[in-house]
This record gives sequence, structure tokens and C-alpha cells, in this order.
Amino acid sequence: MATTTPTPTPKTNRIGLQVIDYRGSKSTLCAGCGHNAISERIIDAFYEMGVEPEQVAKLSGIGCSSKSPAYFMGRAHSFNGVHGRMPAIATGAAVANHKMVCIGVSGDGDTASIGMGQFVHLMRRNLPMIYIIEDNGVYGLTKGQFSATADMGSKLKTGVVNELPAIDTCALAIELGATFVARSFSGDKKQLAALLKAAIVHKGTVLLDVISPCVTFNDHEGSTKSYKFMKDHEEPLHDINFVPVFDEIDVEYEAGSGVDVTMHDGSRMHLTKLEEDYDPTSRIGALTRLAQAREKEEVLTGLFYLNPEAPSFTDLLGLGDTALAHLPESVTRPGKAVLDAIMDEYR
Amino acid sequence: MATTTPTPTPKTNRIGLQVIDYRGSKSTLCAGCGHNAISERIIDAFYEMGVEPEQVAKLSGIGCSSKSPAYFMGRAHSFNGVHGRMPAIATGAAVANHKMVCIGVSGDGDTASIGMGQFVHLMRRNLPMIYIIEDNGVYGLTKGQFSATADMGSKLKTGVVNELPAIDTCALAIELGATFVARSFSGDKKQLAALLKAAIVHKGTVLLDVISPCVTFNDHEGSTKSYKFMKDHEEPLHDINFVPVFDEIDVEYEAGSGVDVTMHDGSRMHLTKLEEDYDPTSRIGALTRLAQAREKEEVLTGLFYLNPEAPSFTDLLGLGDTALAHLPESVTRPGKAVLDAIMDEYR
Amino acid sequence: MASTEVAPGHSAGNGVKQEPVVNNFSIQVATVNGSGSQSANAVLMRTVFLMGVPVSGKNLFPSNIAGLPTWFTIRVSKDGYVAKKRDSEILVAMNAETAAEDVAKLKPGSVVVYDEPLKLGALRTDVEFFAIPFDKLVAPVAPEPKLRKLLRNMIYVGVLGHLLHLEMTALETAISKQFHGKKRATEINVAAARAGYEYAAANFQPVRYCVQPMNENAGKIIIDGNAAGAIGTLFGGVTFISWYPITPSSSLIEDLMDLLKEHRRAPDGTPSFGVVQAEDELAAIGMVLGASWAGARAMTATAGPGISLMGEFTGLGYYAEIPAVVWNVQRVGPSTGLPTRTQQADLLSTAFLSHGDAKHPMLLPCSMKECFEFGWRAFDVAERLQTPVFVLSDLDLGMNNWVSEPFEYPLDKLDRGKVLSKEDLDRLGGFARYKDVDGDGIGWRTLPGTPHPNAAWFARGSGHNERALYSERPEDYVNNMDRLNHKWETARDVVPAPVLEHTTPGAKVGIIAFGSSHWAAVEAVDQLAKQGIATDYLRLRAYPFHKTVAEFIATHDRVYVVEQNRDAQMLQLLKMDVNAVEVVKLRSVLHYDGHPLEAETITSSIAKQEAK
Amino acid sequence: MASTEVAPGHSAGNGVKQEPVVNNFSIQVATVNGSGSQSANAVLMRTVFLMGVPVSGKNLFPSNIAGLPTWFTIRVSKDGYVAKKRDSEILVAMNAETAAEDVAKLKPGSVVVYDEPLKLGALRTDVEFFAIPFDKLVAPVAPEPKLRKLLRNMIYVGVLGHLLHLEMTALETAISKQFHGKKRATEINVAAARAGYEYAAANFQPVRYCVQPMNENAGKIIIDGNAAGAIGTLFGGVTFISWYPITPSSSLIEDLMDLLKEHRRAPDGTPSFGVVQAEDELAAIGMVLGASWAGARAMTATAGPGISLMGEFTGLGYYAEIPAVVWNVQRVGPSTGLPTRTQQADLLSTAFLSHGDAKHPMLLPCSMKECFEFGWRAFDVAERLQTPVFVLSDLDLGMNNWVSEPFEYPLDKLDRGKVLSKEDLDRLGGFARYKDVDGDGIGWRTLPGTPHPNAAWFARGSGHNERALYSERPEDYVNNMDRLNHKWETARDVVPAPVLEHTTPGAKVGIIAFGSSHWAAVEAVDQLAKQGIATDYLRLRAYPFHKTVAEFIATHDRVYVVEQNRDAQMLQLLKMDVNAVEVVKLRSVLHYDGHPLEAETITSSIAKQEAK
Ligand SMILES: Cc1ncc(C[n+]2csc(CCOP(=O)(O)OP(=O)(O)O)c2C)c(N)n1
Ligand SMILES: Cc1ncc(C[n+]2csc(CCOP(=O)(O)OP(=O)(O)O)c2C)c(N)n1
Ligand code: SF4
Ligand code: SF4
Ligand SMILES: [Mg+2]
Ligand SMILES: [Mg+2]
Repeated sequence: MATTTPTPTPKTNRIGLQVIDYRGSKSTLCAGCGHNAISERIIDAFYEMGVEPEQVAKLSGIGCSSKSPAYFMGRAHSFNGVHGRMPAIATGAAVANHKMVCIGVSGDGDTASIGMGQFVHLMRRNLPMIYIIEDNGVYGLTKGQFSATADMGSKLKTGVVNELPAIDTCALAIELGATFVARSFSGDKKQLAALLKAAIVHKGTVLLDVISPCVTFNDHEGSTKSYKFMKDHEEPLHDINFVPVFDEIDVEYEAGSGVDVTMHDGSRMHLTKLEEDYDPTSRIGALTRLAQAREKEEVLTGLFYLNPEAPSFTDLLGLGDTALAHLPESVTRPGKAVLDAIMDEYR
Repeated sequence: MATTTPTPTPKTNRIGLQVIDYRGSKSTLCAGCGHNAISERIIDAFYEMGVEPEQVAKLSGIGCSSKSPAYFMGRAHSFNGVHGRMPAIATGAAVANHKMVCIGVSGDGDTASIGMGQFVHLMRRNLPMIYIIEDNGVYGLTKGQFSATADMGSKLKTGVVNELPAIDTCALAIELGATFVARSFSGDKKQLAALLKAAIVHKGTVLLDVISPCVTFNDHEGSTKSYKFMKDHEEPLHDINFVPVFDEIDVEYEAGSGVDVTMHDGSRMHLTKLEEDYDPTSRIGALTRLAQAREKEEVLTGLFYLNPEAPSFTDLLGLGDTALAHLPESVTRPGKAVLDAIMDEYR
Repeated sequence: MASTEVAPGHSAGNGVKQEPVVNNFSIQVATVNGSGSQSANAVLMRTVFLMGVPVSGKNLFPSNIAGLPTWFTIRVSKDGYVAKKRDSEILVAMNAETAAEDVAKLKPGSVVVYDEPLKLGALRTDVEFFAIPFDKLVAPVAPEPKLRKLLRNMIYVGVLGHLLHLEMTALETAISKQFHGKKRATEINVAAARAGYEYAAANFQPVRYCVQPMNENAGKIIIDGNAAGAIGTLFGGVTFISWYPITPSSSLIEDLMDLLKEHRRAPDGTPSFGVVQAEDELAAIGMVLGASWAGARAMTATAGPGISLMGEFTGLGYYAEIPAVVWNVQRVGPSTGLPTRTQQADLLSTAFLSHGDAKHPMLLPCSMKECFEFGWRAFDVAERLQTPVFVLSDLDLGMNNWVSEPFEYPLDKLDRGKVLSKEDLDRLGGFARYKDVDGDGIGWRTLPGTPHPNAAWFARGSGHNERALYSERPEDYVNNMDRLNHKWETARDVVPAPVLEHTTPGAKVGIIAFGSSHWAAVEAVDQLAKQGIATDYLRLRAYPFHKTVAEFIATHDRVYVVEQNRDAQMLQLLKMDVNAVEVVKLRSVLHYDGHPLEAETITSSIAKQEAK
Repeated sequence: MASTEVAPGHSAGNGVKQEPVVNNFSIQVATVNGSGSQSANAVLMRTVFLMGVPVSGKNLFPSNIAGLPTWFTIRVSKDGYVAKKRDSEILVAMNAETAAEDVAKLKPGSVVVYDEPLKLGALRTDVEFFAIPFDKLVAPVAPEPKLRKLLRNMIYVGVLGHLLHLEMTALETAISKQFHGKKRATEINVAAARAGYEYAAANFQPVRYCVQPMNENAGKIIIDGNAAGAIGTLFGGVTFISWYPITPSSSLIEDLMDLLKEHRRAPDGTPSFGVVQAEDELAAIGMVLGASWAGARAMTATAGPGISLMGEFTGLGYYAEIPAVVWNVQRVGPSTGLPTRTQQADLLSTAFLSHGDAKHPMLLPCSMKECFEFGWRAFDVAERLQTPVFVLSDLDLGMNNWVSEPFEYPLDKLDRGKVLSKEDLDRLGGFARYKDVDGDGIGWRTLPGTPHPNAAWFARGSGHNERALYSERPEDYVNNMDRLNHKWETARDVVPAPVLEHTTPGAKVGIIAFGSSHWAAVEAVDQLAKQGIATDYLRLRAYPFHKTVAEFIATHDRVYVVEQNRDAQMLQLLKMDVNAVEVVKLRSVLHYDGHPLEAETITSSIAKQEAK
């Protein structure tokens, strides 16, 4: 028997896929764009959670951010729609096939400007999906005009100052009915990773507003969405540890250290340090804390609100085991007797 | 000299007009519709405040509610636009002629469903106008489907139950930047009258959500927007007394009895009784109180939030004494020398 | 005067001849909306129907919930004509506001039944007046005052029962049907009708207009086009619906929801459908595209303003090639227009909805059967062609009641179009989403969730190549757009072909009509024939046009395009499509006042143009 | 090999003759976007301009911010042709990704200047290669590494300066202009250009392509259409602007905002304008209508997707008769399409934007002067006609740099259309908003705030009568729609008339073109003449068409309609409009790959069709 040099087995996840199976095509975004870092975290999270990429639906609107679904999970279907209207497409898709994991990527312009109407109603419906806002306070793709999440007083390179209040998409989402609401920063690898993994197991709407600096148009002195500003001002509410339900290690946290939240599927999130007693299951608490943050001009990040058990929109519809999209004709077209009976009613 | 029976001088307001000068054409809404009562209050308020009807711009979308500008102040210009898009028209009009008093009437469907995107942005801009939602929880004009302000658990005549959370337009308005936010009830004559008069002197966005029962489609047992439900459940935060600045009687309120707020022009609102210490100038307080009300399923009415001094959108634009709409050509078309200079720049 | 008012039916003045008119007249009921006359009118119509006589009903109502004038017209026609007829011979005048004007419009010899306090009898001497003391008659039948308002209407049904020789058994069956056999409601309404009947019988002679039994309605149904469309959609295997209420389309969806609840739930209640009441029409069409992309059979229904809001998404559907079914139950535009009036004026804007080079198939049902058929077939067309398909109904079809043959169960299986399964991919290895492998301009697609590593493709409204990859290359763009054009040619044979409804040997004049205009067109063909103008009549059923349309035009000297809009929109579409030398043959018959089209409008317009 | 690469310009192989080519060639610069080559290219173009030689520039860039291929082409044409030219004779190859393909496309005898490390010299033997060590040359000029990336580009300008005989004084003036005379920036860029120049002078002979001074540009300007439109808008007395950013229209508004800040503020800073960055295009057009109704001169600018979102509001504007000016700087659709490519494909959808019978005037500028002129004139047209007016520019006009005569100050006063003042009302007592008192289909309006008790009228998109009161009466609806049609006829004389750009005595062939196609059309006319095909050329400047359009068609045997879209959209509009017998004469020349139109495309298409 000839000896062969053993090829090292590539690292795989719990469904036997490699991280490469979660990659997409090469990014065409600017080098250093926050959006690229978020794509990396998404790749890692889906890989680590062992989600089958074919069972993922990627959705987006229009913008630099909305291009990014092309740059992760190339094996997943994707629908890059029109500007600001990702929520509608997502709603149709999530209802038509509620067995898939839907992940949508939008921008602050795409969501908070043109997309506001649909955003509000998606949140209200608690549609089962992960909704990520790659939030840079500007319209990147159209060359850097202020979006509606730009902070009051933030300055463009041209010197123009934003005079209108920023829309706090997290506060809105909580107000409206989303059940997993968090803010993070593209540069905060650990926090973002934990939030994304938890997001994958959540059954309702996950709204993840990720501050994601635009290096080309909004990364200068005077901007409140620059890397430097975020590094200086990010105030995480807590440290987040996520323990998926399939993880064999049963982590025990010291009693009284932080808050432990159990997700719908039994996965757990442990929140420690900093604001140790912050209770992310209190809607009023979350809204109040965010209102305070606004008054104090804090850039709070972390898990603001979680309601793991609230019925999602597809729960409310009472959908069955087979996705609507895959029901056979025998189920979707009633027989002739039904037509005859209906005709009789009109005679 | 022959004796003549003296004709009694008709009652007039401070600019010499009679209440009839504030009326519109005959309502074609259903008898008993809450919207008609609101039109009456509007007529009274503008009459009592002595606003010149020619200097009022009436705006609306589409719906039963949106028809009502035809039923008050026939001497005022009016623009009945398209469904859900009154805010855009109002924004254009208010900027083009910031000397007029803009009053918009919308419905809950018009605002909270199709109009949500524009609503949010109008609130954010603190556009100087009175924005009234005649809120009946249904689409009246299309025969009674639930709107997005329908309460969870409210029932249609057909037995259909609303399973989605109601959008609280007041909470949203405060969250977004409106500076005078109140809720009232079409059947609460006194409260609504006081709020409307105060609204007229406010310089930013007034959002007035008025519960206005639809007698035809949403006034039955099981509805949370019926007259009966409102009579049973309305919980006013306070009694409101409005004292316009031109009122000669200088009302003195006992110290410690309620809260006294001074408006931009010196008019005053005095809030007494019930939640005596409720401070309508606290944004956090207002948001928290509304979040509590939602949890307790209270139907809170009253003045939730007031910021009399915040710059309105037209303040931010720095508009001058003459409305843009009335600037002469000498101001709006620069002279030939300017063109020549510009041409030189391109040589 | 008073004696005139209560006297039995008498001859109208000025020598109008009083021959009996059998099964050939119209009844107009003038009331205010919200007064509950709808049930009474439906009963009246069904009574005639049950007597086997061809009948049709048109409801003219305001865009308002209660208190404004409304007119319901029932046409009784032994010849089977169901289009609107210009004049009504019988007027039931219940509305003080319009009574004088309504009476003034009548031709001499007409009949007026009216509410006594209106005192109309002196208005004219050349029509017959019947004063009915509704309040007095209704009091004994209806104990509760609230009910009285409604039952007053059933009284005029009874009065007409006597005056027009209606069969009381048919009337009672109609009432029972109307109230779904509910005992108490049926009884009380029958009592009201009887009270009217008896009062009339006691006081008046029947008039010369009368209904005599025929046998034209065996097996037939009475239905409106929205209900028919809803049933069709149900049998089209719809799985996803999103909508935003708008007159006159709402009832299509509301009926559909009822049907789905009843017929599309598993025994444990699990639905085989999802319905979302969207926040607006932008969202409604977006959801349809999302669901359809995911593999559902998805549809929405709307009217003009909704269509105008769907422009951007429709372009996305065209360019990314996502099936979608959109019903447009047309009303009168532009803008809010007249929401409760009928028109066919959304043709051009729908055909070219979206910026850029884009065009969309439109199906044009003319009847209840076609509302049903296109209800299911629209999905087949949309999935076969992988593009948004519009079904253009209108208020006249959608909200009026029509007598129809019962609907036929679809013969074919659902046509889900070109979809590759996991097994296909196992075999093929992969695929190119936008490649024209079959020569018909239509590529193959996969559905999200197909468990194969090469199943995914990237749907986008930006430039793409055959593999659905982002591309700005000019040749990729041109290739793709040319293929879409080729698909458009394919579409001509996929959409329903036109129907040659009428031929006259040697006719030089052609008529082209479509949709709800059909019924006036068939009547006009007969009227024209009587005037010596021989015509052939081709009914369009879809856009893009089938090649037989060009052939029809080629074989006639003059072709009149009949349509319900101001701008001759169908004519314009034809001009763009047919051979340039044929354009000179095309002429227009237009009608756009919002009322359903009448045969005379066509007849007189063509006769006038032919006389030139 | 190495010696070939650095050898002085040498004859290309295969016997291509090396005669000097003066002022008649194109230069293509291939870089990646975000690399700062825009300034260098602008300087290059201006240098030629300053030498008095006709020149044009086309920028082909991706829909992306940085890192993807981009090409800038400068055409030098002694004959004054400024359309895109198929081939470039000079290639500056800076982008490794596309270099091989770019080189492969060149015709024999072309010249390639390239970045030395790309090692292109071996790719072909029939073109001349010049390897430039950019990194080496830039290092001494630019101390900071960040600057080097930008200044590399100025080096190729210098290289070309030597190779093409550019005047260094002109080049330095161009640099100073480019950097607004800023000393440090000018100096360092001049140094870089010099470094390139000197390196080239030291190592190579000039090539046979050369620029020789002419005197064609005296007094002229270089500008893009968006800037021109912005200046026009400024002088149109605009008072309200709302917008939502979208390529390729954003710079129109951004330039306009700068102009307004500078030229439209009172000494105390008070602006005579309001600008709102809207949340989307639905809001943008809605705000314009609101402002316009209130009396402002209001406008917005957008591109295809925005237009698709404006359908409902545009219908409202049409029906309620509210002026509005909407610029559509067209890009390639449908859907997101190719946002950075050019097309004329929004004609049909804009003409019929909105459900219902609606149609809208479109102005079609072809030049910088017309972008300026229609910038102000659009307001006059919109206010005169009281309707939304669309100005259809395109990316080629809007974002490319063009040499132009300077703009002429408007001769007439602003035409605010028919507005009644308080004094008018005092005299008249009152008015009927939608009554055709002057016989032109246009009613009189009042502005909100007019201090007269009878000034108010109720603007609405629902049915209305002459007094603007709500009405569902069929005759009111028809009256109103007929009057709107009459207004449409009036519009034919209000919008800019077509221009007969070229006539050849006895020509049987007509050409119709418009917008940015004009420049290829004029060149094609000459090319066709050389091939013996005599043509007349009419340039459309607006829709609806002036009667001279029909006359032009009537007086020719065959008329070629040149346009940049797939579906022959202008041809379709003409078919709808012209006398039916003329339709047979209409033929199509189409171009729709997203690149600007070339004269050869027209010439070869017409020649081919004429040969049949
Ligand atoms: C209807 C429509 N309007 C405008 C645009 C132009 N546009 C493209 S992307 C964009 C803004 C993107 O901003 P954001 O969502 O914040 O994404 P970013 O590029 O900053 O990641 C705009 C306005 C469009 N594509 N469609
Ligand atoms: C674009 C569009 N979609 C739908 C409609 C139909 N529509 C008219 S009014 C209305 C709802 C009105 O509801 P709301 O604003 O609550 O007013 P209400 O009648 O209850 O006072 C709808 C959906 C429309 N006019 N336009
Ligand atoms: S422009 Fe800004 S948002 Fe867009 S890719 Fe570049 S850095 Fe990212
Ligand atoms: S339907 Fe309802 S909302 Fe409309 S007028 Fe009648 S009561 Fe009012
Ligand atoms: Mg952004
Ligand atoms: Mg409502």
C-alpha cells in the first residue's frame, strides 16, 4: 500500500459545509466600506449556525448596502428589488415559503427615506425575517446626500449640516411591533456576530440597525457616522453571548451576573457587564432607554428589545407544514364538485 | 322720521366675520359620522380665533374624512389630493406660502396605511400645519376594512378580528419630531375645541388624532372605536383651558393647580385635574405615558406633548416676509449680468 | 289631481298608442344609497330571471356611503340584449331630490311608480303615474322602525309585481334566495312585497308593459364579474393574495377570501393560501412579486389609482421576469375621477406601465364566463410567460349582476411554466436563467428552496446577463431586451385569441370591440343590419394581438374600434401593431361618460361615419 | 520586447499608411472609477477646446462608487462633429482589468499609451505602444502617497501633450481652470503634466495624430446639460424645488442649489427659494404640485424609476390642472436597468403617465443651449397650460461635457399663465375655475391667499364641474375631458416648435430625430449625402407635435425616425398623431445599447433600408 500525504480535512459546520459554501461573489463596494464587514459577519453566522444556504432567501432594495447580498451566500436565492420596497417583496416571499430563512439587507436611505411606509408595516406585522439596515447616514450610491438617519448637526464633506432630527429605526421598530430589535456597529465584530446568530433562531421580525461607515462620503471629521466617531462614542448596553440550542457545552452563568434570555428554540442569550440590569424584554424600558439615549446624544448599541414568543405573521396566518409555494395542484385547485356547488349558489 | 325695527347685529368675531363665513357646503357624510362633529369644531375654532378664511389652506387625502374640507370654511382654498399623499402637497404648499394657516384632514387609512411614509417625514420636518387624523379604525369610504389604527382584538361587523397591533400615531409623531401632539374624541366637544384653538397658534406640526366613530361600519359591539366604547373608555389626561393671547381677560390660575404652558405667541394652555402633574413638555414623559397606556389598554386623550419653541421647517428654511409664491420677477429672475458672470465661469 | 294620482293606470295623453309591450322594456329604480334598495332590486331582477326571461341589471351609485342619489336599471329583453338601454319605460321614483329630473327624462307613455308624498302626478300628462303610500303600507308589515326603511323597497317590488304581471311564486323564490333562505327575513320581505302587490291589485290595472315567462334561463346563474373572477382565481390554484381596498375591485378579493376560507382549508383548518391586506398598492404588487418569485401563484386586484402606483414594480416584474396577476377593475379616471363609474381607459398606461422599454399582456374578459376563465387562466399565462399579466375588467362587469351560463371546470392542469426541479438540476448540472434554450424567448427558472447547490439565481432589476449575473455590457443588455421582445411575440399565441363573434357574408365593414362593450356591440350589429349596414364583428380578448386581428383588418374596408375612453386607446395600440397600410382603415367609436355603453351609441356613430 | 516597449513611436506593422491625421480622431482613457481620472480627462478636453478645436467628451462609467472600469472618450473633430465615434485612435490604458480587451478593439494604426507594468506591448503588432512608468514619474512630483494616485492621471495628459502636439500653455491654463486657480493644486498638477510631457519628449517621437490650433471656440463654454438645465431653472424664476437623489439627475439639483445660494439670496441672506430633499419621488412630485397650486414656480428632477413612481400624482396634476415641471434625465430601463447609461426610452410611459385618459407635454432639448432654455421655458409652458410638463433630457446630455455657445438671456417676461388677482375678482365678482372663457381650453385660476371672499376654488382629482364643485354628472365629466383635449390642441403651439435642421433641395427622404440623437443625426446627414442619399432633417423639440411635423412627413416619401430605444417609442407617438395615410412612410432607426448614438448607426441603417 502506497503512503499518501493526508489532505487536511477542511473545517466544516454541523451540516458538513465549509465556510466557502457561504461566500458570495467579490464585493464591488469601496475598500473599507462598513457593508463589507457586515457581509463577513453574515457569512460567519450562517456558517456557524449551520443553516443550509439553499434554504435562505436574500432580499434587498437599492443602494450600496442593497448590493451586498451578491457578496455572501452565493448558493442562496436572492431578490434585489427596487429602492425602498424590499419589505413588500420579503413579505410575499416569507408567506409563500415560510420554511426559508429570510434575510434582508437595506440601507438607511432605502429604509428610512423612500422605504419608510413599507418598513413600518413590516415591523407591525412581525414578519419572520432578519432585517438589517446598513446604516451610514447617507445615500452612498448616489454620492453622499444625507439620509433620514443622519444625526442633527452632522456635517457633510461639503460643509452642509443636517438640521432635521434623525429617525431612530430601533425605537420605531419597537414602537411598531418588531420582536427582536438591536443596534450594532460594523466594526464591533463580536457583538454583531452574537446578534446575527441569535437573529437566525428568532421567529419574528429581527431589526438590526448596524452603523456601517461610508468611507467615501461620510467618514470625515464632523460626521457622526464615521469610524472614528463610532470608535469614540459607541456605548454598548452589554456584552452579548449567544449559546445556540445545539451547542453541547451547557454554559452556566454566575447567578446575578447579567441577564439571561431564552429564545424561542431554546437557544440562549446572556447579557453581561455595563448596564447589567437592563431588561430587554420590557418594551417600555426599551423605549424609555432609547429616548434617553437620544436626549443624551449617546450612540447606544446592543439588544434593546426581545419578545421571543410573540406570534409571527406567518403564525397568525396559520400556515401548515408545506410552504404555499410547494403545494400540489390537488391541494390548490378544488375539484369539479366544488365548482358545481358554487354554481348552485348563484342559481 | 319713520321708525324702523332695528335688525339685530349678527354676532361677529374679532375680524368682523360671522360664523357663517366659516361654514362650507352641506356634508355628504353619513348622519352621525364623527367626522361631521369635527368639522363643526373646526368651524368654531377658526371663527373664535378670528382667522381670515382666505388665509387658510385646507388639505386632504382620500376617504370619507378627507372629503370633509368641503364641509367647512368654503372661503378657504382647498386641495383634495390623492390617497395618503396629503403630506407632500401640504409640504409644498406650506413652503410656497408660509404665511397661510395650513390645516390638513386625513383618515386613519389615509395616514397610517398608504400614507405612512409621508406622515413620518412630515412629522420629522415639523412642518407648520395642523394635521388632523379623523380616526375610526376602518376604511370608511371603501366599506369598512380594518385600517392600521384598529386595535388588536377589535371586531368587524362580519366577525373578523384584527390580530395586528394598532399603530399609535401620537407616539410616532412624538418619536419623529412633531411639536404639538394630542389625541381627542369627536364627541368631546370641549377638549377638542380647546386643542384646535391652541393648534391654530402653534408654529410647528400639530398632530391631532381624533377618534371619530364610523357609524356605518365600526360603531357596533366589539369595536374599540365605537361611540359607546369611547364614552366608556376615554381617559382624558387633563382638562384643557386655552386662553388666546388676544383675550383681554387675564386668567389667573391658582398656584399648584395643574400645569400652565405658554405657546409661541403668548397664548396659554392650562391643564388641570386628573393627572395634574403630567408635564406635556417632556418628550420622554410623553412617550413613556403612551407606552403605558398601550400596555394598560387605556384610551388616553389630551395634550401629550408640546414644544412651543422648536423651529418649524419653514423657520429652518429661513423664509422671509413675502411668501415665495408671491415674489415678483425682479426677485426671482436674476439680471443679465448674473448670466454673463456664470457663462464666464464655464469658459 | 288627487283622482289622477290614485286612479288605475290610464292612457297617457297625446295619442301615444297603448299596445302591450312584452319582455322588452327597462325599469329604473331611483333611490338614495344606504337606503337598502339593493336587495329589492336584486329580487326584482331575479324574479324576471326565474321566469326564464333574459334580464340584466345596472347599478348607478355615487362615491359615497349614504344619502346620495342612486339608480338601478333592470332591462327585460326577449331578444337577450343585456347592454344598457337608453330609456327606461318604468320609473320607480323614491328619491325626492332627483324625482322631477327623473320624470322629465322619460319618453311619453312611460310609467312612474312613486312615493305618494312626492306628489309627482302633475309633472307631466304624457306618462302614467302610480302613487304608492309606502309609509302606510309598510307600517303593518314591519314592527321596528329601523326595518321599515328597508322594507319600503320590497313594497315597490310587489307593486311592480302586479303592474308588470310578475309571477308571485317566482318573486317569493327570489326573496328567499336573496335572504339565503333565512326564515324570518324571507317572511317579512314576502309580506312587504305582498302588501305592495295587493295594494296595486286593489287600486290599479296592470300597465301595458309586462313580463311573460320564457325558457331562456335554464341552468343559468346570476353573478357579478368580481365574484366570477374570484371563483376563477380560486380554481386557478391561487396561493397568495395581497390587496388594498379600492372601488370597484374590493369585492373581488372579499369574495375570494370567503371562498378560500370555505374551500381551501384542510380539515384541521390549515389554509392553502395566504392573504395580506397590504398597506397600499405599491406594497400589494411588491408582495405579489415576492411571493411569485418564491413559487406561489400570486395575485392582486385594484383599480386605476392602484395601477398608477404599480409602475415601478411592474417594470421590475417585466425585466426580472417574475409572473404576477393583477386585476384592474377599471373605473373612470384620470386621478380619483369617478370611482363608481365605468370605463376602459387604462389601456395605454397599462400596456406601457414602467419607464424604459416595457410592455405587458392584458386579458380582456367580456362576460361572467370569461371573468371566471381568465381568473384561472391569467396564472397560466403569467407563469408561462414569466411576466406580470393584467386582467382588465371594469365596474360594469365587476359590480353589476349578469345572467350567465354556469362556468366550466378547467380542462387542463395548471400550467406552471418552465420551472426546473432539483432532479432537473441533478441531470443538467446547472442552468442559465435568462437563456433562450427553447427558441420562444422564455428561460427556465428555479424556485427558492430548491435543494441543489446550483439552483440559486439572482433576481434583479438591474442589468444582467443570461446567467442572471450583474452586467452593464451593452451586448448583454441588447441580447436580453431582444429576447424579451421575442417573448412578446410568443405571447401573442399564449394569451386568449380573439373571437369572431359575428359575420355577414360579404361585409365590408368590420367592428372591433372588447370587454364590457361586447354586449352593446352585438346589439349594434343587429341594429346596423336593420339599417342595411352589414358588419363582421371581432372581439379582442387580449393584448398583444393575435395575428388574426391583422387578418380581420386586412379583409375589411373600414374597421370601427369601439371603446369606452376618450383617447381611442385601443385604436392607438392597434395602429402601433398592424401593418402601416392598414391604419387608414381604422375608425373610432368612443364612449366615455362613465355610464355603461349603449348599442345606439355604436349604431349611430357607425351609421354616421358610413354615411360620409 | 522591452526595447519595443520603450522605443520611440514606430510604424505599426502590416503596411498601414502613416499619414498625419490632424484634428480628427478620438482618445479613449481607460481607468477605474474613483481613481481621480476625471480631472485629468477634463483638462485634456479643455486643452483641445482652448486650442480652438471642436471637441467633445463622453464618460462611460459604472453604477458603482469605486474600483470598476470606466472609459472616457474625447473626440477631436475639425468638422465640428461631436457625437460618439465608433473607434478611438488613441488609447490610454490604465486599467489592468480591461486593458487586453481595450487593446484588442483598436483598429490597426492606433496608438496605445499604457502603464508600464501592464506589459501590453506584445499584444498586437499593428498598433503603436508607449509604455509609461507612471509610478516612477509621479514619485518626485507628489510627496504624499495619497496624492500620487490622483496625479498619475495628469501624467498621461502630459504624455499625450507631447505625442499629440498639444500646446503646453493651453494645457496649463486648463489645469488652472480645473482647479479653480487654486495655486498649490495647479502647481502640482502642472508639474505632473510636465513630468509626463518631458518623459515622452525625451523618449518618443510624436505620433501621426495631432491637434492643430483652430479658431472655433471663441466665446464658447464647456458645460454639461445638468448644469445648463440648472442655470435655466435659476433664470426661470424657480421658487420651489423638491427632489430625491437619483443618477443621472442629481447634479442638476445639486448645481441648482449652489446657484440659488449664490444668486438668489437677499443681502441679509433671506432666500427667494425653498428646497426640500423629499423622502422619495412620490413626495417630490406631490410637493411640487402643492407648491405650484400655492403659486410657486415649482420643479423636480429625476430619472426613470422616479417617473414610474409619479404616475398617480401626474394624473392628479393633469386632471386638477396644476402646473409642474419635471426633468427626466433618462437612463437605461426598464427597472433599475443601467443607471449610468443613456437612452431615450421613457417617451411612451411619460406621454401616458397615469391611468385614465391623460397625456402630458414633453420638451426635448438636444443641446446645452436648449437645456438652459427649456430650463426656464418649461415653467412658462407649465403655467400657461396649467399642467405637468416633462423635460426629457438624458445621461448623455446631462452628465457629459459639451462645448456650447454661451446662453442667451430670456427675452420675454415670465409667463405665469392665467391667474386672477384680487383686483380682477373685485371687477368680475367671481369666476369659474374650469370654464373655457377664452376658447383655448384653459381656465383661469386664483392662488391661495388671494384676499377676496370669492377667490377660493376646490382643487380635486375627483369629478368636478366648471366651478370646481364635486360632480359625478356624465355631462360635466365629458365637458371637462373634452376641454382638456382642446387644451391639448392649444399645447401644440405653446411648446417649442420643431426645427428644420437640414434641407437638400428635392430630397425624398426625411429624417426625424430629437434630443441627444441630434448630433449623430447631423453627422449622418453628411455621411448619407456622401453616399448619394439626399435627406431633409427635422428635429422634434416637443410633444404634442406641432403641425409642421405632419407637413414634413407629408412632403417626403420615406421618413426615418431616429431614436434611442427598442420599441420605436417616438415612431409610435407619431403613428398615433399623423394622418393615417402617412403612417406607411414612417421607418425606424433604433439604438438602445446604452452608449451614446453614433452617426454610423444611423447612416448604415438608413442606407440599408433605402437599398431595399
Ligand atoms: C425610485 C428610486 N429613486 C432613487 C434611486 C437612486 N438611489 C439609488 S441608491 C439610493 C440611496 C441609497 O442609500 P442607502 O439606502 O442609504 O444605501 P447606501 O448606498 O448608503 O448603502 C438612491 C437614492 C433609485 N434607485 N430608485
Ligand atoms: C391609491 C388608492 N388606493 C385606494 C383607494 C381607495 N380608497 C379610498 S378611501 C380609502 C380608505 C379611506 O380610509 P380612511 O383614510 O380611514 O378614511 P375614512 O373613510 O375612514 O374616513 C381607500 C382605500 C384610493 N382612493 N386610492
Ligand atoms: S460609497 Fe460608501 S456606502 Fe457605497 S460602497 Fe463606498 S463606502 Fe460603501
Ligand atoms: S361610512 Fe363611516 S366614515 Fe364614512 S361617512 Fe359614513 S360614518 Fe362616516
Ligand atoms: Mg446609506
Ligand atoms: Mg378611517
